[in-house]
Amino acid sequence: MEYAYYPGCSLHVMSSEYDVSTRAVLARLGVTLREIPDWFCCGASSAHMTDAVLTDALPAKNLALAVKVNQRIAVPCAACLHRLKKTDHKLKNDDALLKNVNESIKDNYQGNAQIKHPLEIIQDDLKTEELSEKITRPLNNLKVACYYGCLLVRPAEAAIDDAENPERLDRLMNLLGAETINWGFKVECCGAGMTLAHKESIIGLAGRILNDAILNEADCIAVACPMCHTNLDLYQDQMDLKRKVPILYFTELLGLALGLDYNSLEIDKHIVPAKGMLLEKGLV
Amino acid sequence: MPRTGVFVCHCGSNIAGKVDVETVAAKALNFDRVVFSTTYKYMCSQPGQEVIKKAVRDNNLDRIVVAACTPNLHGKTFQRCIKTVGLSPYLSEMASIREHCSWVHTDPDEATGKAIELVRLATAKVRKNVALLPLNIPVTRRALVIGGGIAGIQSALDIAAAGFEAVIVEKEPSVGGRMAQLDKTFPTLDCSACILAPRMVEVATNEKVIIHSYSKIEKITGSVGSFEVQIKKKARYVDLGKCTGCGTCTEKCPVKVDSEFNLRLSTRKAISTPFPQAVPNVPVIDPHHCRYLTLGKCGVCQKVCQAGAVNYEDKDEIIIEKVGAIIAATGYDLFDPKKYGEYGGGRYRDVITGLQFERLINASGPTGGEITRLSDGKTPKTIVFIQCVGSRDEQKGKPYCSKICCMYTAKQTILAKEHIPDVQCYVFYIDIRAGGKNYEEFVKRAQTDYGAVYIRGRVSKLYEQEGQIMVKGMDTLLGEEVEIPADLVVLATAIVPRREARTLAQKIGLSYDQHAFYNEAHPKMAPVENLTLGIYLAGACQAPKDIPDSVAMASAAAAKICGLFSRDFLSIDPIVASVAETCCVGCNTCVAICPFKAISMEIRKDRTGQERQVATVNTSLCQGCGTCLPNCRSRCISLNNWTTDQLYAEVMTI
Amino acid sequence: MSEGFTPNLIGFFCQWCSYLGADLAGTNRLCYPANIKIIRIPCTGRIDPQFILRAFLNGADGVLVSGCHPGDCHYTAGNYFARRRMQVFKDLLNFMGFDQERLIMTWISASESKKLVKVVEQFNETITRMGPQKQLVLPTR
Amino acid sequence: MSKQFSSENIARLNAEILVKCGVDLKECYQCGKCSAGCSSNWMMDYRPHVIMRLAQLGQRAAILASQAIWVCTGCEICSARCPRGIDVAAVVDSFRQLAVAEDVRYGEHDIPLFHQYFLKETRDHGRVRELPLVANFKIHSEHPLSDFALGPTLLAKGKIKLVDDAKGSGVNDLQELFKLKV
Repeated sequence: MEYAYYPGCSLHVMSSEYDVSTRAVLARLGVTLREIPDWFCCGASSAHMTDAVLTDALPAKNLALAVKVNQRIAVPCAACLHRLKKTDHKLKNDDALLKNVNESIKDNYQGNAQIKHPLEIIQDDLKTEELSEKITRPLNNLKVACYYGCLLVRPAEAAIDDAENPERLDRLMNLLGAETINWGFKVECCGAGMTLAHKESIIGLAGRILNDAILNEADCIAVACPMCHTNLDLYQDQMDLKRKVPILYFTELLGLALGLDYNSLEIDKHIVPAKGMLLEKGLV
Repeated sequence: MPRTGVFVCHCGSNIAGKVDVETVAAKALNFDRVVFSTTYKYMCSQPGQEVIKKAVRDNNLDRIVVAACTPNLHGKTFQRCIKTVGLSPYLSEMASIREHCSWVHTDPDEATGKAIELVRLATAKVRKNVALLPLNIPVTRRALVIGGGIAGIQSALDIAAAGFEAVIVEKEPSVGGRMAQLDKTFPTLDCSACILAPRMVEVATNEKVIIHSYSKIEKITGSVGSFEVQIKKKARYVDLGKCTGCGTCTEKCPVKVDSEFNLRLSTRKAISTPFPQAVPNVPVIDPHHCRYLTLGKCGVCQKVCQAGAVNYEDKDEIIIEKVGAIIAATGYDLFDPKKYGEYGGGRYRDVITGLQFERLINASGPTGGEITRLSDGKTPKTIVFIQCVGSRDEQKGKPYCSKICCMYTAKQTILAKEHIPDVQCYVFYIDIRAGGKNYEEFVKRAQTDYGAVYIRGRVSKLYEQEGQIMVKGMDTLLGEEVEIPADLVVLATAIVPRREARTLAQKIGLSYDQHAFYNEAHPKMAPVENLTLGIYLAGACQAPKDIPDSVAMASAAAAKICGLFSRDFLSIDPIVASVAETCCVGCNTCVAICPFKAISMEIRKDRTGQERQVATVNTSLCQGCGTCLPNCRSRCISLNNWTTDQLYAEVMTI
Repeated sequence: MSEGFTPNLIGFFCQWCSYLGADLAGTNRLCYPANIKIIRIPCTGRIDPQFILRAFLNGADGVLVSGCHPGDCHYTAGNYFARRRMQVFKDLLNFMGFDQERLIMTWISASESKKLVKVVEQFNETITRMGPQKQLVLPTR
Repeated sequence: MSKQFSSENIARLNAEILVKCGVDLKECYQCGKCSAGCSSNWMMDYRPHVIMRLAQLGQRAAILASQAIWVCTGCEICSARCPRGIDVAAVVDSFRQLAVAEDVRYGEHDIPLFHQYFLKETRDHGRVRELPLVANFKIHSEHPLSDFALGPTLLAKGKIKLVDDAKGSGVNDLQELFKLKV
């Protein structure tokens, strides 16, 4: 199984541990990722919030570059996934727009991409039994709050799961042996791209999410988006919390369960250290 | 030689504002056999009809075309009009130059041109019309009432009071319907069972009323005056004649199943009556859960029944009833809130529907009238009511207003306060719709006397936190978000037609709308009739309705039926097929095709004494669809008022 | 092609559904092209293909047959017969080399006035694009 | 001060939004579900349903100068839950785009500024480099020194690189589409 790989800017530096762990677990599971040469920023929130043309031009150009590598594209960043899928959906359903956009991006995208999040690849392309067989270090005793955020589940045309009660991440964590909590903040917004621009948003929004996870006695929060990770991880010092909660990428937890080396997953890059908790649970 | 008169209506400015009616009238004079034309402001008015009558007399007209609104509105009016001057009603036609022309086209020239063309088509058809005699069909003076809720019961009692028989078919083991599930009723707070139970007893003991409970309509054939109804009486496994209603079987039955009547808030036994006041008060055995019927073991109920009423060999039975008219009173279901993921999609135990709340506060309900939480049995101190769950929600539910929720929610806040004096109720609403006698006053009382806090805004999300349901809403009047930790949340889910509404309509030939509510024949002038003659509507099967409206509608439908039954014969339009026997080759095609089995073969002898078979139409069965005509090889079938000649005449003038 | 061409469209509408849908379009003051004339029929099952043929011979550029949705026929099955007949008839037209797009059959219920408008607008567009129907017109006309 | 309504303004703004994002503002019946679910409602001068109401009534200037349109995170929960199926998030996007295009005085300073420097990174380097973005944005923002202390931590953790080799040449084809003012 081979995919074109679009890491996106966040995974390039800020959240490189997500990139590293995604590549590592997919390689272990037999999925080959081929990074798109010369990929560039999808525009994230900034494009659609300020400019109608760039909204679709930036994702479309990236799609055009991607399908030259492979029609199947893996996108681990929820924001990039959301932008690429939304534009792709529009282009697939509006011939006039497709023509227009192709002219402006000086390329010829055909609307033939299949865009997937690694979570979908792991759950839909691979057999559950094969995955279970490869688990060498089950996440027993670990209580995980699965957090999906906004962009993975909304709108319907870009969603990888139900908008109000998604369960993909929970299913994967359960498969790995972890216990997952039922909580009310699975799909609440953490502040998205406001990390730097408007810290008050993050303190308020991420703070509420963290508080509910603490209330439900979660050991950690599993995420599938670099922005969710940053927002939940970065400012815990400045929030009014009973305790700190390690935020882990689902690929990191999967990597641990698959027996990958702790250091190779670069988990120590997180602001809120996870090692202590993981040691306690016997996962390191 | 036909002499046709054309009458062009202004309809005030509805037509004349767009269509040049004078030109239409002038052009009409050029059409074949048209000898007279005129215009008038309101042709349907009394003076307008006088214009027609005078013209018929003065000009010796024998055909008329009225160019006005749709024939569905005033076709009958003008038929009656010319009948008074001695013309057959069937010698009139209408050209719909309002609904099909002036109201739907913008350009006056185009509209006028089209109006002229529509009149041309109508004059072409009318000259081929023939004087028909109405059919007199015998009337079976018994009525079928489908549904034994309050609407069905009321209809049956009214029909019986007029001296005619009524047959109620009820799918549940007991009559009573939704009203039997309610606690108290707005705006008077009468106990629902207290006002319903006497009616149930009355209907059960009335010798003019036959109740087939636990039964379903299988098939209905025939038409107004003489319907034949096939009813499937489901196997009850308890003999209605022998059972004394002592209840020992239910008591001893070891199997517990979720109670449908209590909306899964409690259990029932595998042999049970839905509720204590059931009519008939005879239990049924649920064959899917009965141990004897599924595993062949147990048999306790049979052993304990002293009356010997339990019969495991009971089978479904088909019975036939002949009736002259039908009332559909099938009631409503509730919208399934599972679609609301943001309200938990059914995952939260302390989020219930309004009807479940009715069962909770009902003294004979699962908790004996105690309002308790399903999760921990505690008494809620904060109850949040959410209105319009499904209603007025085009994305997840239904675009329409369910009409009764504003009122029953107000009632439930009052009852909650009466049950739990220190409870605080909040109601999230978008608009309060309390049109009805003493309704607005009732809502006011809920707010002032019972302290229900009304918050204008839709709730966005419910989630569980620390044993409570967090309600995330908006006070749009304040412009601020509100978050209320609730102990219990009650959803006013939309009123939807019964799940089986569509299938039943297709069996009977009822017309229904996109939501499967049954269509009235006219939204204002014929609100209890269906387009199919002889079928009437009562209650919430037509649209969301409260008890007074349902009862009023039920009585209205019954009155219509009593009118129908007041004569021995019913005079109906002779729009039926007929066979020209001389040409019929007896191929049998029409017999096979007819949806109403109205055509059969008969043996005729010709002059030489040779026998041959020919088709004949039973006019009391023929509905006049004309499906047989195009398939007739020898073109010997004709359909009154839609003859090939008439339709051809129209097509030839396009 | 056909600059300024306004097609002559004929609708055969069932009195129980589509004709009422057209009435409703009027009541709601919706707007659709004026060049369609609607002939009221008891049921689509009544339609004899010869009516349609005759309509084309008399200069119709397009014929629209509209009845009740499957399962909703007032007479339980007339629309099913009509659908089969229309299919066979269209096959015949096709075999004759006639543009079968000029004849369409749709389901429009009494409540679907908006659908009616859409159907008529689209049909009008199609036929306008196709130009005048010349394959079946009587030489005398 | 009382609001001035005019039929022209109402018609014009309704048409403008319809063209920009396909939303018919008249569909909104002011139930407030968008505002109730909105993540950022607590920071807004106008809640989403009020933005919709102002828009229905042609109050274009008030919306463009609001701070609400900028603190919206774009989480789209309003659109997902709207009972009338209105894409409220797209309406807000439209107003932000109009505000940028028309260079109005923003009701919120930092957020639009951030977007501009974000896109500048994209335009000039193809990919967004964290350090120059943060530096540029912070210097020009209203709170230049906030979170200064986080810098060393981020550097130490490798969350920010001093020298970033970010590149992505594909964007060259799009240069002329960027209408940035920075």
